[in-house]
Parts: sequence; structure tokens; C-alpha cells
Amino acid sequence: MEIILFYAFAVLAIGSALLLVNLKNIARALFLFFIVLFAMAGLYLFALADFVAITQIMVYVGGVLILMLFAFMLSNKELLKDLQDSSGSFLSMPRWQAVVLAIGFLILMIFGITEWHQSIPTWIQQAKENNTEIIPTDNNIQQIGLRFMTFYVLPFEVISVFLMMALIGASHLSRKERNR
Amino acid sequence: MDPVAHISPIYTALIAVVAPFIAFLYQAMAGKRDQSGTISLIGIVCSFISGGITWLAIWNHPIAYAEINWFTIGASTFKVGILLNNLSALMLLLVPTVALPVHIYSRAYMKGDPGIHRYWMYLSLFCFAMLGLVVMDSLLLMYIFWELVGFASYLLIGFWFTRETAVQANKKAFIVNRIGDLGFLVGLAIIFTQFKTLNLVDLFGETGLIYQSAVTNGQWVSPVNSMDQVWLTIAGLAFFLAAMAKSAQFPLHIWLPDAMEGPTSVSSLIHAATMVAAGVFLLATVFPLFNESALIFIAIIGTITAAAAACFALGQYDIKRILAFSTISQLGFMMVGIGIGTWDAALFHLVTHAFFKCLLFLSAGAIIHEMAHLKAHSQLDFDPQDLRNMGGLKKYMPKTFILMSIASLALAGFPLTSGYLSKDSIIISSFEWALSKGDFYLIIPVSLIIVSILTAFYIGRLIFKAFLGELRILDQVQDKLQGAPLHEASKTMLIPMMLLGLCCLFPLFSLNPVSYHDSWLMDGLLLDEYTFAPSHSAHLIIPLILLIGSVISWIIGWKWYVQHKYSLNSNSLALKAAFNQGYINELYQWVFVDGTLKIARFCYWFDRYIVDSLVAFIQFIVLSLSRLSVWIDKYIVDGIVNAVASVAYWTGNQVRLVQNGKLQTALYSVFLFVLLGLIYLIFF
Amino acid sequence: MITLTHFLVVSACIFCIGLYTVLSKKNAIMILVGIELMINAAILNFVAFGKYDKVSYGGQIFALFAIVLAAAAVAVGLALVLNVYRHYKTINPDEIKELKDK
Amino acid sequence: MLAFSPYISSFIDQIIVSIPYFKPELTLIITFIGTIIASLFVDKYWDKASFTITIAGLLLSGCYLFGQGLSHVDMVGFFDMIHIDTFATSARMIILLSTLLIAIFIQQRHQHDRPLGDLYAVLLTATLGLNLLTMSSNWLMIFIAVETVSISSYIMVGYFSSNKAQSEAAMKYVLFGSTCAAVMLYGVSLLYGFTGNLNFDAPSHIAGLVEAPKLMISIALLFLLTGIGFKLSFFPFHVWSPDVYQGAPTVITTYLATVPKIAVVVLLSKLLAAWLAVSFYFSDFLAYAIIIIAIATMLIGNLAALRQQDAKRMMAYSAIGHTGILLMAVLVYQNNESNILLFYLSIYTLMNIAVFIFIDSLEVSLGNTSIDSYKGLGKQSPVLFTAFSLVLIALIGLPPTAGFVGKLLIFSKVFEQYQNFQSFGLLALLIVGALTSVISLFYYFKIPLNAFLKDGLDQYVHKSNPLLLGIGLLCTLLVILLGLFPDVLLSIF
Amino acid sequence: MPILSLLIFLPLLATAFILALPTRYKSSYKYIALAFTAVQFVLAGICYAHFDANKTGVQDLAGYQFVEQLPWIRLDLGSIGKLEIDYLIGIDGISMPLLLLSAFVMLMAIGASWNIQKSPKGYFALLMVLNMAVMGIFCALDFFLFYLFYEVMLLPLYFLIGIWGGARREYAAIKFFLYTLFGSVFMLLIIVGLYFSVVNPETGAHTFNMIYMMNPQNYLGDSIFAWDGYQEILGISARLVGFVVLFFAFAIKVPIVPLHTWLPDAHVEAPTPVSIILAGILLKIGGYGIIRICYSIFPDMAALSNWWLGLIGVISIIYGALNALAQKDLKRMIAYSSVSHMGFVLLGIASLTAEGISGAMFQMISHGFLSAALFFLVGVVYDRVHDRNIYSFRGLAQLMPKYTGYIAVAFFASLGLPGFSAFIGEAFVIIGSFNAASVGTGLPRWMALAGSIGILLSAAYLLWTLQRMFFGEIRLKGGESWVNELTDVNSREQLILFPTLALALLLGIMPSLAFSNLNASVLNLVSFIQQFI
Repeated sequence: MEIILFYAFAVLAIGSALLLVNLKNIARALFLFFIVLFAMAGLYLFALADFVAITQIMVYVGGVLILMLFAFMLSNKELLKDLQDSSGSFLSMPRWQAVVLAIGFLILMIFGITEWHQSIPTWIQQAKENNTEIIPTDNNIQQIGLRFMTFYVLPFEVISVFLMMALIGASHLSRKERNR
Repeated sequence: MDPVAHISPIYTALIAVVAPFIAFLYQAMAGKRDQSGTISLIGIVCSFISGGITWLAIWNHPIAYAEINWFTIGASTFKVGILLNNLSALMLLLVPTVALPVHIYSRAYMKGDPGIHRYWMYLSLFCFAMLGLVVMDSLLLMYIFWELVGFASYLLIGFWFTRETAVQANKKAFIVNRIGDLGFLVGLAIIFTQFKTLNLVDLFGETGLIYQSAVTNGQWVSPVNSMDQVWLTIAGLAFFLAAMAKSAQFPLHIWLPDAMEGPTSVSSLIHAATMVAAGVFLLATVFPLFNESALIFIAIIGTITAAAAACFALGQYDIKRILAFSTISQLGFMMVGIGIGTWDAALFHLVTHAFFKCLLFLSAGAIIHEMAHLKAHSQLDFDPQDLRNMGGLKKYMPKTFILMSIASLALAGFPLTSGYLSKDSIIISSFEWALSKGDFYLIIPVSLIIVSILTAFYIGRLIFKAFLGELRILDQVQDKLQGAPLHEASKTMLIPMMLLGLCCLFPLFSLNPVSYHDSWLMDGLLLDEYTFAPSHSAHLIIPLILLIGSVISWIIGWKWYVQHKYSLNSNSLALKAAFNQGYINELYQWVFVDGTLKIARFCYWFDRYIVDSLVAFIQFIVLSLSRLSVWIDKYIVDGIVNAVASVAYWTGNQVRLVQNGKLQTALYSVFLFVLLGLIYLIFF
Repeated sequence: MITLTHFLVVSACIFCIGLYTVLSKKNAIMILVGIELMINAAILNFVAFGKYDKVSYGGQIFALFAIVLAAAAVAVGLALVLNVYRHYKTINPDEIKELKDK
Repeated sequence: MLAFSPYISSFIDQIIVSIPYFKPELTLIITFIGTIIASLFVDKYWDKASFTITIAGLLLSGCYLFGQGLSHVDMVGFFDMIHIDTFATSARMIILLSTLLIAIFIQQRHQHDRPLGDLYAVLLTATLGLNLLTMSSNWLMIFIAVETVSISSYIMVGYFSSNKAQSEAAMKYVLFGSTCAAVMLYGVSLLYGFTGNLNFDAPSHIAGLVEAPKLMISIALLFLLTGIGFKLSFFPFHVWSPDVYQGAPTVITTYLATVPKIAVVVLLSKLLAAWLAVSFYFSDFLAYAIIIIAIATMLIGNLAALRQQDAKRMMAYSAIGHTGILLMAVLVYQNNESNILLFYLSIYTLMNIAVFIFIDSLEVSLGNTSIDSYKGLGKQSPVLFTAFSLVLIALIGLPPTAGFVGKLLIFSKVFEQYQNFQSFGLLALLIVGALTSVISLFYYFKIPLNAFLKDGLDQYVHKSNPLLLGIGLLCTLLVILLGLFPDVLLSIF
Repeated sequence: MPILSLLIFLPLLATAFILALPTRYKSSYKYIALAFTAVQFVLAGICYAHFDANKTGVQDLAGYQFVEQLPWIRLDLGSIGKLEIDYLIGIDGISMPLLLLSAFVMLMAIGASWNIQKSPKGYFALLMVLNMAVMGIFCALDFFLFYLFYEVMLLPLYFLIGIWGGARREYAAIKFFLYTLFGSVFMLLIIVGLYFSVVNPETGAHTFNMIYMMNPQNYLGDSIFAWDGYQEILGISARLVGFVVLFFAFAIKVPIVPLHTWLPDAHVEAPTPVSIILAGILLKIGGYGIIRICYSIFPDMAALSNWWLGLIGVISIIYGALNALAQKDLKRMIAYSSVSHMGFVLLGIASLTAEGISGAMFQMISHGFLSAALFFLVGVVYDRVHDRNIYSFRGLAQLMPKYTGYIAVAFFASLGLPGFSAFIGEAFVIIGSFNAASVGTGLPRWMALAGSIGILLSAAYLLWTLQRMFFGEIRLKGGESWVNELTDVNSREQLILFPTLALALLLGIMPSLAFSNLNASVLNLVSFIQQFI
């Protein structure tokens, strides 16, 4: 049951991603991206990362995607028209060089993964043996919170500065238009 | 014996050498301000006197020898010093003795030339170099002076440097001499390598190193080193190459006729009497070095030179060129003297030749001087040196005629002259040498005899054409020839010529006018023993042959050149004889005169076009080579560098393809490289 | 049973699709989308591995940080893309090529 | 969770202990906030407020750092997140000083109507990120630091966006950088998968790498190098840098060409020192990859520079070439022997700052950075061009400049390794290093060639900025003095 | 008194003075330069006067004179050991004559630059920097220091050629720079290798001290340049590689065929004073480097490979002379003649005999001022009519008799007329290389014979030129206007030419002036190398 669901999510993610890249219409593509992100969040759940999945939906779907849509709207008014006029086909033709490259990487990685499949890393084996895996009943949110405040306190603080800077920067970069 | 014995001959020799040098320096400083040449004259007088004193002190006395350290290079110290033995003392006397009259002569001959200050300067430089050459005690120093005389000769040949032919000639002279210098240098290198010294006393002295070395088992072994025996021969030939160039031996003789572009006084001193004889002097000095094959080679070259030059002389019309070829021919004689091992005879001939050839040149100079005078006077354009324009000069210049005749007789080897003694000594010795060697070698003395007769003939021709008969140029200048534009040479020119004339006679050298063995000179230089047995009959027969041959040749020449044809008078008694004579004459004409002339013309042609063009060809080859190397330089050597640069640029260019400004091209290339790198690093 | 390999294969696929997007799409925003896909693939890896790291929770925390960083990067990236659009009136990367080796 | 609770207090203690060592960075953070506030409220009244705060903060941070340097701090803090040693301290010192110079540079070149306050804030964040990069040995920390630096760099490049070129440069930079960051993230995720640990110098991390499957680890390492390579701009990840260097404002180019490299080089050397100490597949792979990359970087950088007509673009390629040299140094870096590397880094920074100050000064006067436009200017600004030429000589690596000493030391180090291992790769590095020095002559000398040897056409008015020129000359002087007395600097590190 | 330091750094002081003086005093720059160079020359003269001819030098520090040694850079670099760089200068019989020569040629060069109009400030400042570098090269005994000066020398030259040169000056300047740099970067690698191979026996630290590098005992057993020679680079003995690389670095300077092509271009394009320095000093640095560094540090390899060196020397002699024969540009001809004459230096060095090496040294000294004089003489004509083509002139002897006199003397001196210095040099090179076969150094005798052909060829091209340009009737390309412009040498020019040519004569007559100081060092060098044959 679980595995079927996993496959379903996986197929959904990969399928929409494939469709996404071949769509000519960018608005539709961004919608598909939305689906991919959801599917990915679903996959995170199977790795027992519930908090990550939630964050994914919150940040990506709530933030990133909306941002992209806005950006698209701002930039592609004329382009949209052009595309609609000229495009007879629904899908754009893939670029063979990029395809070759991507497939090359994929083949290598799949080979690598199958090679790796034969020898599970020691630390994972140990975790399995010692039963120190995360199990569905763990309260991940609490654990993560604790670790943010201890082990990862420095990155946590730094990223706050980082976000502040990104905020200032992004706002500065876009403020310009109003100045003009 | 002599009152000057308490003065060391070394110092007198030093004075003899240095006096002209001081004159040179003075003249160099003074420049145009002093055109008289008095200082040069004083210099050479000093040399003459000290040379004489030195000669008195050294001749037939033990050698004098002094040296000081010059410089040290590596383990060997080179010294500068003076070596006085009979040979060098003789030369030390000879050179100023010839130079002094020439200096006096020049005062008149060169008068009024705008560059006369240079003339005196160069002349003094030459005297210094020549005197230095003869007294130096080391081969290295000899080499230095050897080149220096060449340099002085270069300057003097090109004295009239605005003349194209003169500068061509001096360049040719210097470069041909350079070839010889290379031989000298190689000889030095071989000697130094073999003996670790270049000092003449150490090398050729009583117990010199040269006598301690021997050829064993194909190795030439000296006390300090040994090398393959072929180097012994090469050393000999190398020194001979030096002498060949300097003494104008075939085929390096080509520079000497051209060198006649210089003033005649210079030709007389340098290119007849002294410098060209330096080669003989050198060979005499290093004589112990020569082995059998080198000597034979020298003898052969000497013979060829003597014969060829004599033939060439027959075909000449330029008075100085005839004398130049004659000089070459006589130098050939001396070389034969060296080659057969009788270097004393060669030296003897050198000395006598110096006097009579110098006199010949000076007389020729006087003639040319007068002819040039005539030319200027008559405003005609003709060559004052061309024999065909002369004739009958006896009328105008009787004293010159007499002096020149004496010198010519000496050249021809007529009895009672010095030439008779010295020339006979070489020919007779060569005959004896050939007898001891074998029949085949007889070709050398026989050639020499023929050459001797030819010599008599051509010098006779010169005398006849110049002095006897009618002045041929007169036809053209007839109407303008008012008064007497031709007259005897001035006293300043005549006196030195007379002095030299005296030196051409036998008493100066031997009280016995027919036997060279009684000559003091031969006594002084006499070798311990010749390598061959004397032949008494030769002493009688050969001079006779020579004498008769000369006389016959003169008679023919007289008839031919003075009377223009053989008289066929209707004297009946003499008719048959005349007929026979005519027959013989025709034969002579056909066989000897035409034949000789043809050979002469051919030889000259050969000389002009083959030997000379051989030089031209070599020149062409060298120039082509140089052009080729420039081409290589430009396109190959530089080309490689440029190609490397181009490859670098090209590579840089290829890199730029990625940088076409398109973001995705860049990204694509990056990941392509990652993928390829991955594949490479994993699978290879 | 869902093994690690399952996750890795999925993530590899997503990564390569992201890569392809980056390399081929003629729109700067789509390139950003491709980058996000690649980041998501990495995050999937992290969470998949993080399952076995109960002590430090490294995987999940890294994933969280990555999401945040990616979001910030996208914000800045979009701002810059819009800037370009203002100057060029296009966001097709092929047409934005003033800077190149001349 | 229950197992975790008892340790919490000790964890807190550790954090408290760590904080004092973090003073320089804390100062930077506080300055960052101060600058933002100043730029929001004070700049209106006194337009140098944010600049002053920035400088003060940098100086203060430098003071703390100096204290750390004096006491030779060597500690691990924040749960292995950071590892402060003398290497890191010295590197941070260089970073701070050069940031200081660049802050002044930015201020002096203030000719836009745009407020600069935010730029200082971004600059400070970048500095913070760089400092962290030199200290951290944790992949998480590294990734955050790298992203901090990257994003602040994007912002800086696009900050003015006053013309097409600048915005184009910024866009290319951000897209390229983000892609590389994503790839690196993937690589890090794989590393995490191999080891279950994020500290690259931890024994368990290395043990995990040792047993990792070959293909996968190769992919992971190359992906990792992609991220680092982007920051260092070595081959083949250098393609962005010419475009960005050329397009960005010269002040920002100066920054990009110098400061970030210092930190990344430090990181890479620490990483390699930790990993190459053992000899297994992954370390050999890495060593070979670095050698090949170094050779290719030197060749590509120098060869491509030959054809450049723009001074900034040429300097970008020159920077790529120097990265190759730096990689040589990184490759042979061993623990506790950081002085050669640091020497070269500081010299490199000095040289580049000087060059860009000169380029900028000419850009202000001429309006462009084309090398052709320098024709005949040598006679009109002899001081500037003499100094410029001297710095270029240093960049070639000729005596008596510090550039030579730096190169000599690096070559020595590589040679010593070669002598020990007889590896062909190291020999090839040496030969290519020497060869590219010759090639570099060509393009560097284009500038003095144009300035001194060619005749210019028209008059130009040189607008000189005495302070900036002074800094440039000071750098030049330092480059020469350090060439003659390198031990002054070397003994500090 | 640190006389050598003074000698080296005085010009730097002059540079400072020149730079400090405002441009309105620009006419005084040449006086400053002249004054400092004159003082320098006097100092060099003092060195010469106080030189102890019996001290050996070469591989023995005690045999050096006027030694100054100060620790300069001392660094602990961890695993690569302590860095030990000394400020070590000193001279022996090999550097002494060259030092004096340099001071003299510099003086000439200043004299030749009297009429420089184009930015004299920069010109004289650069000239003085060059002066410093050159002096430093001849004095340095620490390889690091040597390299420092060696490279510093390039830059002023680049600018001197590039700014004050002729039409194709940029090309020539970059070509010159490139060739030399190409040699020297690889030299740097060898220096580094040597550094790791050699330790200071007193401190045990690695060292750049050249003297230590010459002693086999100071080499570490397993170092790259260890003397047992089992170390290999790319399959070739490491020591051989080291030797060859160093040799080529210096041979480019000498220059040898086929690495000589920078020379004609550089000479032709350079202004007269720079040509003088190039020919008079720079080429000597090549020869000096080969003796001081290649031969002394790698004597074993020198003994092994001298056949090739000799061959290169012979090829350079003949090839250079043939090229000179075909030139139409007077300056280019002299440049090629330099290639030919420097070939003798190489041949002499390759002979490994005392005579040959002394001859080579002497040839360097002699060529130093003779070629300087020749370039100066070319400059005289060029200054007047801006033409150097041989065919543009004819019969100059009538217009410029003194000039012709000087040029004739210079020509004859350089074609090896005895009595002039070049003769001694060339003759002993030939003698020495001929002797080499007897010593067993492996240099065949035909090389000496072939080398002597170069003497003949040099006579050919020089005399030909003399004939074409100076003799015959006056015929000038520029017609009547040239007749007025071609004035005879003035007193300044005579002041420079006369001492130079007088010196050539003096040395030709009294070679012991040079040989006496050379001899001990050369003998020492020869015996040092001959142990390895």
C-alpha cells in the first residue's frame, strides 16, 4: 500500500516535471511546477520528514511560486501574446544536446545508485541495527526545534542575518522601478 | 772584432724595430701637418744603422736572445722577446737596406700627392711590422706581425681609395691573406697543443722540442703530448698555406697582380722585396717541422707557381704586372728551394731577389712617372703603364735603362750578377735533389730551367719594348711633342736606384762570380749537410744551359720586338742559312712563340676566368649560403616562434567560442565538461 | 518496503529534469524553476538519508535550511531577472549577450 | 527526546563558551544592523553615516581578530560548526582589511544618486559569510556561508543596475551561481548519504567516504567541486567570470576578484588537507581532478586573456589564471603551513585591488575600460601608469615584486612534493605554471605597451582621486617592498 | 667599505635623484647620470686595483674578494625547511673584468645618450635601474639575488627599447622580453630544484647560495639534483635536465643559433645607447651565466655535453657570419656579427681548457667594448641622416675622414687584427678548442678548424662594408643635402670613441691586464670541471 502510494507520488512528480519542461506555455508550466512541489512534499512524508514537507508547501508553494507568477506576469505580457499567436503545438521540441547531457547524467547516476544499492553505507546499517532510525511516531518538530537551539544554533542565527540581507537586497533591487 | 760589441745586439735590434714605429706614431699624430716624410726617413735610417750593427754582432756569432713575460693564460706563460740568429739578423739588415732607398725614392715619386701624410704613416707602419716579424722569438708574435704587415699592405694597396679597382684589390689582398692567416693560426694551434709553447728557441733551438718529438706507431709523440701523425703533415701544410698566401703561391697568387694598384714604390718594397718574401722566411724558420710529404708538396707548388707565373708574364702588357708575375715566379723558385730542403739557397735567392726586383720596380716607377708626365703634358688619354705605348725610352732615360738592364740581367741569372749565384744555387740543388730522389723528380729541375729561360725572355721583352725601338705613342703626340717632356728621372729617384744597382752585382755576395758555394751568405746560413749528394757536373752544365738559353731567347726577342721581323736580306751566302734559319724561325714561331703565347693566353684566361672565377664562384656560393641562412632565419627559425605564438592565439580563440555571451552555452559547456571529466576520471 | 534506492532514483530523475530545464528553457524564470527542481532533488536526498540520522537530525535540518536559502535566492534572482527585463525587454537568455568575447 | 534532555545545559554552556571567540563576527552582525538603521534614518542627514559605521565595525572586528591572532587561538566551537585556527584568523584578517579597502573604494566612487547604505550592509553580510567559510568545517555551515556570499554578491553586482551590462552581468551571475549551488547541494546531500555526518574532517566522515562506491563518490565530489569551482572560478566553472567582471561596476569587480577567493581557497585547502591525508580512491580522484583542473585553468585563463581588448575582462581571465596558481598552492597545502598560501593570497589581493583602482581611475576619466583607449596616456599620467606597470609585472610574477616571491614559494612547495612523490602531474603543474607566466607577459604588457609605447590621439583630462590613487600606490609599494622583504609578512602568518 | 654594494646601488640613488628633480631641470639629468656612472667606474677601477690575482674564486667562497654577506630572508617554512636567502655578493677573476667592462660600457652609453630629447627623465631613470641590475648580476653569489637582478634587468630594457626605439620597437621589445623571460621562468624551476637539493653544511638549512651549490657534498642524497644522478625527470637524468634548462636560459642571452632572432630585431630597433648596452653587457651576461652557473653548478653535465655546446658555438660562428654577409642594414650586420663573435665565446667555454675559457672571457671583454663602439659608430651616421642602409652611402671617407678612421680601426679590431683585443680572444679560443682533444674533453679538432672559418668570414663582411660605404667616389642616397649633414665626428663622439678603441688596442697589446686577474679563477674552474671528464 505504502509503496504504491510512493510510486504514485513519484510518478506524479517525475511526470509533471517532464511535462513542465516541455510545455511552451509558461503559465501552465508554473502550474505544473506547483504539482511537482506538492508531489515532492508527499515524497518527503514517506521519508518521515513531516516538518520538511510542511515547510516545503508553506515556503515554496506559498512563497516562491507566487513570486514566480508575479514575476512572469510582470515580464511576459508581450511574450505571452507572441507565444499564443505562433504556437501550433502544445509541447516544445526538446533540445537534443541538453537531452543527451541530462540523460548522460541520469545514466551515470542510476548506475551509481545501483552500485551503491549493493552496499548499504555502514552508518545506515548501524542505525538500522541500533534502531536509531526515525520512526513514524517520533515528534519530529520538537526534535528539530531542540536541535535548532543547540547543535544548529549558529547556522540558525546566521541564516537570520542572511534572510535580512536578502530581504534588503531584493527590495532594493526592485525598489528601483519606483524610483524611475 | 767590432767596436760596438759592448752594446747588446738586442738593443740595437730593438731600436731597429721601434724607430719606424715612432715615425709611424709621429706621422699619425701630425697628420696633414707634416707631408715631408722626413721623420719616416730618419726612422728607417736608424733602423738601417742599428740593423747593420746588429748584423755585425750576430752574423756567425752565437745567437742573442732576450725575453720578458707577456701574459699568462692557464698554465702557460707567453713571453715577448727577440731572437737574433743569422737568419733574423740577415733579414733585419735586408729590410732596411731595401726600405731606405725606397723611402728616398718615394720623396720624389710621391711628391704632391694629397694623401702623402698617410703614405708615410703607412710606410713606417709597414717597416715596423716587417722588422718586428723577423726578430720576434715566438710564433704567436710572429703571427701578430704577420697580420700586421698584411694590414699595412692593405692600407697601401688601397692608398688611392677613391679608385674602385684599388679598394677591390686591397680587399682581395686582405681576404686572400686571411686564408693564409687561418693556416698560420691552425699551425699555431697544432704546435701549441703538441708542445705547449710557441717559443721559437724552445721549439727550434739547438735542443728544441721539435727534435725531441718523433713519429712512432702512427703517433706523433712530443715530450708533453701525442697525437695522430697526420697532424704533423697538417701542421706543415698549415704553415705552408700561410706562406702561400703571403708569398703569392699558386693558386693563392691572384691578389698580387691586383695589388699593383698601389703606388709603385710600395709595390717595390712590399710586393716585391720584403713582405711577399716573409712566407719564405716563415718556412725557413719552422723548417724542422716539415716532414717529407709536406716538403714535396711545397716543392711541387713552388714549381707550378714558378712555371705558371712565368707563362703569364709573357702575355702581359702592363709593365707592373709583368714584374708582379715575375715576382710570383721567383717566389716559386724560393719555395722550391725550401721544398727540396735547401732553405739556405732559398734565403739567398730571397736576398738577391729583393734587391734586383726592387730596382726593377723602382725603374718601372720612374718610367711610369715619366709616361704619366707625358700623359699630363700631352693631354692624351693613354695608360702610362702599358708597354705598347712605350719604346725607345733609352734615348730619354739612359741611366734608368742601364740600371734596369742590370736588374734584368740579375733576374735572368746572367753571370756576374747576384741573380746568377742564387738562382743557380736553387736549380743546381734541385737537380741534385732530383737525382737522389729518382728520375721522376727530374721534372722539377727541368721545369725550373725552362722557366729560367722564359724569365730571361720576358724580361728581355720588357726591356726591348720599353727602351729600344721608337716611342710608339709618339705618333699620336707628334705635333704636341715640343721640347722634351720625357727626361731622366730626378736625382732623388736615381740615387737610390743606383745604390740598389750596386747590390745587384756579384761582389756583394761572393767574391767568386761563378760559385755560389763561396758566398758568405750561404756560409752563414749553411746547413750542416744536404740530404743529397752534390753533383759536380751539374755545376758546370746547368749554368751553361741557362746562359745559352737566355742569350738565345734575347736574340729572338731582339729580333722580334726591336726589329719587328727577321731580316731576309738577299745576301746569297746567307740565303740558305737564312732559309734554314727561317725554317727554324717558323718552327720557333709556331712551336714556341705562338705556342707559348697561346699557352700564356690560355693560362691567363685560366687564371682570369677559372682560378679567379673559382674565387668568384666561391664568393657566389658563400653569398648564396648567406642568403639562404637569412631566409632560414626569417622563415624557419622565426617562423617556428611565430607558429608557436599562433597556436597560443588560436587556442585562446577556441576558448572564446564558449564565451559567446549566451548563458546556457556557458552552462552547457560547464556540465559537459563535468560529465566528460567524470567519464574520463572513472573509466581511465 | 520503500528503500533508500527508491528515493535516490526519484531524486536523480528530478535532478536531471531540473538540469535539462536549466540548459534548455528560453526563459530566465524557467531556469529558476529548473534550479528549484534540482534543489528539491537534493532535499529529497537529504530527507531520505536523514531518516537514519536520529541523533543530529542533520538531513532534515539541512533540508529546511536549503528550502529557506533557495527561497531567498529565488527572490533575489527574480528581482535581478526583472531588472534585466527592464533593460532588454526580454528574459530570453539567448538574447541577453552583450557581454562576451569580442 | 528523553535521551537528549540531560545534556541540554551542557550544550548551552558550550554555546556560551563559544560566543567570545565569535566576537569579530558578532561585531560584523551588529555593524550590519547598525548600518541598516543608519541607512534608513541617519543617511538623510549625514550621508556618510552608514559608511562610518561600516568602517568602524570593520576596524573593531579587526581589533578582536588581532587579539585572536596574538593569542594564537585554536578552538572548536558551536558543536564543531566552526574551527578557529591561526590559518583562519590570518585569512579573516586579510578578508577584513581588503573589505575595508573596498568599502573605502565604494565610498569614493559614490557617484550614483542611489543610497549606498544598503550596499554596506550587504558587504558586511558577505564578509560575515566569508569569515564563516574560513572557519567552518561543517557542510551545512559551509553551504549557508557560500550562499550568503553568493547572494550578497548577486545583490552587489545588480545593486546599481544603471545600465544594460550591469543588469545582464547580475542575471548571468545569479542564474549561473544558483545552478552551481544547486548542484553542489546535491553533491553535499550525497556526501551526507555516504557518511551520515556533515563535518568533513570528522573521522566517521572520512571513513564513510572511504567505503563509498566509486561512481557515486566521483559524482558527489565533482558536484561539490562545481560549487567551489564557481566561487573560485576555475576551469570549467570559470565561464561566468569574464562576463560578470566586465559587466559589474569596477568596485564590485574588485571585490569579486579578490575577497571571496580568499575564503574559498582557505576552505578548499582545509578540505584537501583533511581528505588528501589518507590515500584512497576518493582522495586520489580529488587530487587528480585538482591537478587537471589547475593545469587547464592556468592554460585557459592565460590563453583566453591574450585576445581580450577590455581591461576588466582581461583581468577576469588573469584572475582565472591566478586561480590555477592558487590551486597549485592549495594542492600542496599541509596543516599548519599556511604561510605560503596566505602570502600569495594577500599579495594577490593587493595586486588586484591596485590594478582595479587604476582601471577604475582610468574608467572615470575615459569612460571606458578598453585597453586601446590607454594609448599614449603614459606620458600624461606617468605616476599612475608606472605604478600600473609595476603591479602588472608583479602579476606576471617577475622580480623584484612580491608576485615573484609568491610564485617562487608556491613552485618551491610543489617542487618539494614532486621530489617526494615523483608524480608526473606535479611536474606538469610546474611546467605549465612557468609557461603560462610567459604567456601572461603578452596580455599584461598590452597595457604599458599602449600607454608608453604608442602615441595617443587626443588629449584627455585625468580626473584623479587622490585617496584612491594613494591606496593604489600604497598597494604597489607594498607589492614591491614585500618582494624585497617577504619575511616581514611571512613571519606574521 | 662595502664597495660592491656601493657599486650596485649608486645608480639607484641616481634614479631617485632624477625622479625627484622636477622636469624643468631636465637638462641636468644626463649630468647626474654621468656623474654617478663615473663614480661607479672609479669604484670599479678601485676594485680592479685592489684585486688579488692569486685568489681563485669559482667554487670556493674564500677565493672571492670584496665579499659581503648579510642574512636577508630567513623564514621557517615548515616542511620545506628554513628558507635561507643571503645578500651575498663578491667577485672573482671571472666577474671582475666583466664588472669593469660594464661600468665602462655604461659610461659610453650615457655619453651616447647625450642628445636624447624624448622624456629624458624616464630615460635616464630607467638607464640607471638597468645599470644597477647589471652590476648586481655580476656580483651576486646567491642564486635568488642573481635571479632578482636578472629579471629586474629586463624591464628597463623593455621600456628603453619600446619607448625610445625605432619603427618596429614594440615588436622588438616584446620579442626580446619574451625570449629572455621564456628562458628565465624555466630557470626559476631549476633554481627551486637546486634549493631543495642543497643544504648549507653549517646550518643544515636549504640554501640558495651558489657556492654551496657547487660543492657535491652539500647535496642531499635523495634530492632531485643529487650527484649520483639516479633521479630522473621524464626519463632523462635530472641533472642533465637542470643543466640544459639553465644553459638555454643563458644561451638565449648569448645568443646561440637558433635562439638568436630576438637579437637583430632588438639591436636594430633599440636606440644607440641601448644597443651599446645590449651588445656590450647583456650578451656577456649569457656567457657569464654559463660559466658561473651552468658550468660551476653542473660541472659533470658540462663535461658530458660540451660536444653539443661546441657544435652550437661553431654553428653560431658560421651562421652568424654568413648572415652578416648578406645584410643591407649596417646595424643589423653588426648585430649578426655579434652572434658570430659570441659563438667564439661558446666554443671557448665548451673547450674546457684554460686557454679556451680564458679566450672566451677575453673575447667577451673585447667584444664588449668593440661592439659597443661599433654600435656607437652606426649611431653617429644614423643621427645625422637617419639612414643605415649600406647601399645608401659611398665614399664616406672623403666626407668624414676621422669617422672613417675610427670605423676602420673598429672594423679591423673586430675582425681580429692582431694588436687588438679581439685577436687574442679568438686566437685563444681556437687554440684552446684545438687543444681540447688532447686534454680529452671530447671537443673534436674540426670544430676549432671550422670556427676559424668564422674569422675569415668576418674579414669578408667587414671589409666589404668598408669598401662599399667608405671608399670610392662619393655617392649618397640623399644627394647634396646629405653632404652637409654628414659632418665628421665631433669632440664628444671622439671622447667616447677614442678611449674605447684605445682600450681595445691596449688590451690587444697587453692582454695580461685581463688575463692576470682571470687566470687563477679560470685554472681553478678548469681543474674543477676536469675532475668530471
